[in-house]
Amino acid sequence: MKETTYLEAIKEALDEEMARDPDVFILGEDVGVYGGAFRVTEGLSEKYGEWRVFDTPLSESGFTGAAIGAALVGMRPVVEMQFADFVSCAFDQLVNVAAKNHYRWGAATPLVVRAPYGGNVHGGAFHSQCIEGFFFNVPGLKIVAPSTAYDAKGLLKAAIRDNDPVIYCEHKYLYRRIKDHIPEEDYAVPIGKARIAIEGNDVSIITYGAMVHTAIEAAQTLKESGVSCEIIDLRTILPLDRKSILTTVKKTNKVVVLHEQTKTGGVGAEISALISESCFDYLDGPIIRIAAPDTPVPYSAQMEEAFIPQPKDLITAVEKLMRY
Amino acid sequence: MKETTYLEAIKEALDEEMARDPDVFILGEDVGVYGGAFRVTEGLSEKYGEWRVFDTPLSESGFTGAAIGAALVGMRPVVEMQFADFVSCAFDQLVNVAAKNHYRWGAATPLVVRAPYGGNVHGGAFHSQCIEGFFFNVPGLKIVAPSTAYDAKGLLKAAIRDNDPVIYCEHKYLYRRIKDHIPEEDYAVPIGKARIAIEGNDVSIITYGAMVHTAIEAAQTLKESGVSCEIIDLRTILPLDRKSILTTVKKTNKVVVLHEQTKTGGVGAEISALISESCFDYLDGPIIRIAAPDTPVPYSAQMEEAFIPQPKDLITAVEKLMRY
Amino acid sequence: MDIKREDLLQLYYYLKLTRRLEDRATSLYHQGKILGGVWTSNGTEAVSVGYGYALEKNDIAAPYFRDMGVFLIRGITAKRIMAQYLGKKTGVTGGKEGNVHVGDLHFGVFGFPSHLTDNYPVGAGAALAFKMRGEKRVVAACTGDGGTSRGDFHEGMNIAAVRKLPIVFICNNNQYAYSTPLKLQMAIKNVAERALAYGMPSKIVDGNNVVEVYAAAKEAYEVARNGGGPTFIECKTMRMHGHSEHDSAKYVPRELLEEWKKKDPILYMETYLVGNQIAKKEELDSIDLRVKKEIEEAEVFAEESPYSEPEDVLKGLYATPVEE
Amino acid sequence: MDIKREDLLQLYYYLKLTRRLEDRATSLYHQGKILGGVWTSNGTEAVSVGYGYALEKNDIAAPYFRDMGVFLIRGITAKRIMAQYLGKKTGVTGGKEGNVHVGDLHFGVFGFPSHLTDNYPVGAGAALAFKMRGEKRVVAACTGDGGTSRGDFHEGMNIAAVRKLPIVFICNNNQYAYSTPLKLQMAIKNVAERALAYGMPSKIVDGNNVVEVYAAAKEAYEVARNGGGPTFIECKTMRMHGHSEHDSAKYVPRELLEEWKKKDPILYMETYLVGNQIAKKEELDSIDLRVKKEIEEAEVFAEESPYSEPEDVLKGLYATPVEE
Ligand SMILES: Cc1ncc(C[n+]2csc(CCOP(=O)(O)OP(=O)(O)O)c2C)c(N)n1
Ligand SMILES: Cc1ncc(C[n+]2csc(CCOP(=O)(O)OP(=O)(O)O)c2C)c(N)n1
Ligand SMILES: [Mg+2]
Ligand SMILES: [Mg+2]
Repeated sequence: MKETTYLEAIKEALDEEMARDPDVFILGEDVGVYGGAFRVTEGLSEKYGEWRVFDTPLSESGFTGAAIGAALVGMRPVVEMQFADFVSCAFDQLVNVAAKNHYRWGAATPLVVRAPYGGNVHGGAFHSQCIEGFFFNVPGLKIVAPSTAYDAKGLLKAAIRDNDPVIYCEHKYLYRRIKDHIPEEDYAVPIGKARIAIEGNDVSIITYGAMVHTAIEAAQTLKESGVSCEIIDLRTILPLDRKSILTTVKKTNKVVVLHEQTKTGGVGAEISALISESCFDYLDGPIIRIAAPDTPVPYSAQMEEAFIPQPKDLITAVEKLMRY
Repeated sequence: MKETTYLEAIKEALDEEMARDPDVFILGEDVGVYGGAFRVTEGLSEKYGEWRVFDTPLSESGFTGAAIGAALVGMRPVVEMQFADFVSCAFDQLVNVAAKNHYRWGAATPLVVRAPYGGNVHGGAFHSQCIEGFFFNVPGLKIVAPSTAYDAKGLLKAAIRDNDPVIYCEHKYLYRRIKDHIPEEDYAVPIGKARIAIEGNDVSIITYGAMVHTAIEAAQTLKESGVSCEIIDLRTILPLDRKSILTTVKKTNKVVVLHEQTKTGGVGAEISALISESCFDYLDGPIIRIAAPDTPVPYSAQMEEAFIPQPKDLITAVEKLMRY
Repeated sequence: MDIKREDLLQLYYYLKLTRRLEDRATSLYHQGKILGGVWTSNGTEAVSVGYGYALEKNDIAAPYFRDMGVFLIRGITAKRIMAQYLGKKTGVTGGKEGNVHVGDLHFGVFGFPSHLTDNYPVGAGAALAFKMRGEKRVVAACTGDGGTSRGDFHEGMNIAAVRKLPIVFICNNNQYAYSTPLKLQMAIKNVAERALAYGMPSKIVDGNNVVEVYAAAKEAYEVARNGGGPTFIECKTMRMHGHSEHDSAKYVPRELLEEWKKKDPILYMETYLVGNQIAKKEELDSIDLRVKKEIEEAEVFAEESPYSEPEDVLKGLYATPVEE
Repeated sequence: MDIKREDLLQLYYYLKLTRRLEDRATSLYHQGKILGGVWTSNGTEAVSVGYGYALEKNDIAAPYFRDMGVFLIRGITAKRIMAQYLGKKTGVTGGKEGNVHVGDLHFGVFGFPSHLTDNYPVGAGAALAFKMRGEKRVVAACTGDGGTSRGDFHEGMNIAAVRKLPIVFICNNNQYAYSTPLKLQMAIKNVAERALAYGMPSKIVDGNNVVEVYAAAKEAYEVARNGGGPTFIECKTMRMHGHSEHDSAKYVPRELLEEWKKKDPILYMETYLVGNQIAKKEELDSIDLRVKKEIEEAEVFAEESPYSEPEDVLKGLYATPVEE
């Protein structure tokens, strides 16, 4: 076991998968010699050559389409969006080509799109978006969003080995801020399986990505006042791990869903609806959602802090629920 | 009052708004002399000239961007997507430019995007999609979806007069299949207000678009077995009319949400979550969603029928709820 | 270029097969037996037959929707295509998709995503894979004149040019994009001028002369196969039917159609073969008879084939299904 | 072209103002006072100053992010820009957006959407509006060399060319797109060759010579203003700093920088003014002093300005708010 940052974990996954499988390659803007805007691919070009760590022209739709074509003839491309926000330029290729290939004509599209997403990095409206909402209503895609270095590595490996298009949401805020002891040996984290980040009995907090850490912080405070939170880290957003969600609800009977994505039409809505639908009789209180307000991500530190859900928001919600 | 089809109502709204306001113009593929793939703009080019009913090159991002630019300098463009499905090619312009202009730098973007959407027309995966899910998590946009000829006209007028970008979802299946007696005089249907399509007491069916008619059909059958359904036709999907939704739930205490859009991450999830959040204590049973399954829209009649929610699916759901 | 007699006769056969198959589909459409739309390549068959026949077995075609010749040549049988039109289980996509929205990796044919020119970058990606893996395979990607206005045209062409990928881009310039004439589509005389923006060599060929299309494609494939990079081939032809079979194409001047009728690609090929004493009229008639029989058999097969079951809707979303 | 002395001095003033403002922002960034990134136009200021100064009051600029000169010339003051950098309420966007992501319709400046070249079609749309309304106004839209690879470049250029819209497209060809050199961006020698695809006239100018940029832009605007349609202007220059101020740009050969350093646009203009006896060195020094003071005052203003309130986050999403 060695201590590894979230960012290093991503790089290790890329490196190991490229070493293991010659069909794996990376493409995107400045991923080659430069090593990517966030330095995630640093050194890989020297190691694997400029064709396997492939600098593209500035054309998200073009290189995502190209990745799809390569995938169709047996490659396993990993596309890097320089910022997740730019995936909007490749929306059509992902939604209409990648997502529908298998259903429409039976062709597998083993493709990973790495999307450095999320706020708290003073990026403003175009460098901070949570993009899972763009794709959450698109059948045929998979979406994962690791919250730990362990999962960052394991989910990326699983995504690369998966035969479907996977949007891999890597949270920029976590890149260098969190570390884990992760195994030396090869492992993958299965797509479609949530994990229990903290076990608890009184209330379930269902979340993913950077918000897992916000939840943990809140849970620590809440523990001091005697409230035991169970934190579910979804890891995969599409398709959701219904079983894990329903299991925790049946256990605690109270739920807060937490995400950084804006509230309306967020992943939290689906989770809430799933619960209402499937274990309504287990609920001892309303399902509360804590999420960013329905606006673009603002820039200034003061406004961004108000925008992004904070531990205190979660604590207020849980306290409200505990009074039920 | 005269009898008017859904399609004619759309055309009338365009015609009247163009006559009223010289800043209103139409652009898109084949909207000019040809009158549009569905003949919605037929005759308008002759009447208003080829610049106000403007045939564009085959480039959704380009002409949507152009519409945004025209809107920024005071025009009120109405973009026609030949099929709603092609709006995916203009996704970036809508999500990053149109939606964020006002919040980011205070500039209004009075833009309407007409999106002929929905299935039941044997169009397959690329000519049948419900596209509201693409935009539902995007703050700054508005989305409307009329179910009647009256609303088709009134909502389009409201959308054209609105100062924000509005995605106007017109259901292809309804074009020539439904008729209303609509007033001769000018009227608009306010954005953000749902309507009660049928009043009832036992259960609320919350829906929009073509599914309103499916709900009415089901409600008629249910009435025979003594179940009184209240049908809420949302009319505006973004932002949702929370008040109407909560009012009906408080009245009937039982809810089915119905939509043609695929289930996961659909509008129904948000409605369900809103209700859980805000009037949990009024609920006498789970909130059931009836929606298309999570797949692309299949082509063959048999499969498409299985895909699109049918009155019988709704009846089963309501009957289940009534046993609660 | 010296073309074997056998190949010339095959070209003739495929021209005929394409024409007769699409003519038959048109009849079936007018009989109400085909529920979706029918788009044919009528008048432009030499394009898809020519570029399709010039491909080698292991090459890839990334076609668009007027490329019936390619489907047939690659080995997707008339039977399967006819069943596809009727939405049958035995159709190329088992009824999941309609008409020309097909693809089959077993025969090296990428599915056509309705969104025009998406297949340019996708094709480039397959070519990139071939280049990376050192395989001597090429890709042919096709779109219409209107399709060249799309961003994906630009991005796909550019990536291929920058990296000298083994791909040949074909354009079926049939003068119209639905109702939109060339002059509203582009301000240049020849579509081929678009290639200048990428430093890509281009050729303009008579798109009604299958031999010329074939020879130009073959030559360009060889250049690409040997590391010489991409070529753009503009095939000048004329769409002789409406955009789809419901469109009477009143917007096309009758004289233009009269003029092009004389240049019909099948007539042209007949004259060529008989005039140059490559084949006797009788031999061609017997080919035609064979074609006729093949189409008749295909129709019977299609008619007698079963439909997919409603439950098939739920099958095949993912290549790697996620366990519940 | 005869340029008035007064205008030449103004050009000098704006070159200086741009340089000093961005230099100061760079310092503040390194002091940790600017939370987001800082991208400057260092070395390429003559582009934005030249094309910006050539615009008339009622014209529109649709800039990209290295167009500081345009912001200043149009009337967005150094104070507001400095406050913008610091995320203050008095900044151009009130802290909602960061650094160069600004726009202000009062001064005819469209906001820059980070997604590169989105402003080409948006600019074309404003030009379309001017043409439709018979107004003698023009638009200048700008992007980088890398930005010309995007689909929106193609779609925007094409629409403008087909309809002869009054717009001039500027390209700041500074040799690099982040770390990506021209040869990995395009397979042509001059970006201007891209204009051939649209039948659009183009010019190549020395992007370090503000007089040449100004004259070329002015001339192209007049052509556009008088119905002559669009022009594409490639300004050849060199980015002298990193992509943003955190980027050391090791990937740029030092010799290249040495070579271009001699051609510094401010140095160039000084030599031009003094050498041609248009101004004395002392006069230029006094301009510089004025600039220095202006920047100092701007900084004080920015530092002393308040931040927006957290609750401002929720303000300004819609231009027409929807009543609850
Ligand atoms: C992105 C996109 N927008 C709109 C359409 C609808 N559409 C289908 S075919 C067509 C015209 C295509 O013209 P062209 O590229 O010249 O091909 P042709 O039909 O003439 O063969 C249009 C607008 C589409 N398929 N894709
Ligand atoms: C669509 C899109 N993709 C990626 C980026 C990230 N990005 C910002 S600037 C830049 C390089 C731009 O190069 P160029 O167009 O040459 O402009 P320059 O920075 O050299 O002025 C990139 C890749 C972006 N802004 N937009
Ligand atoms: Mg055409
Ligand atoms: Mg550049």
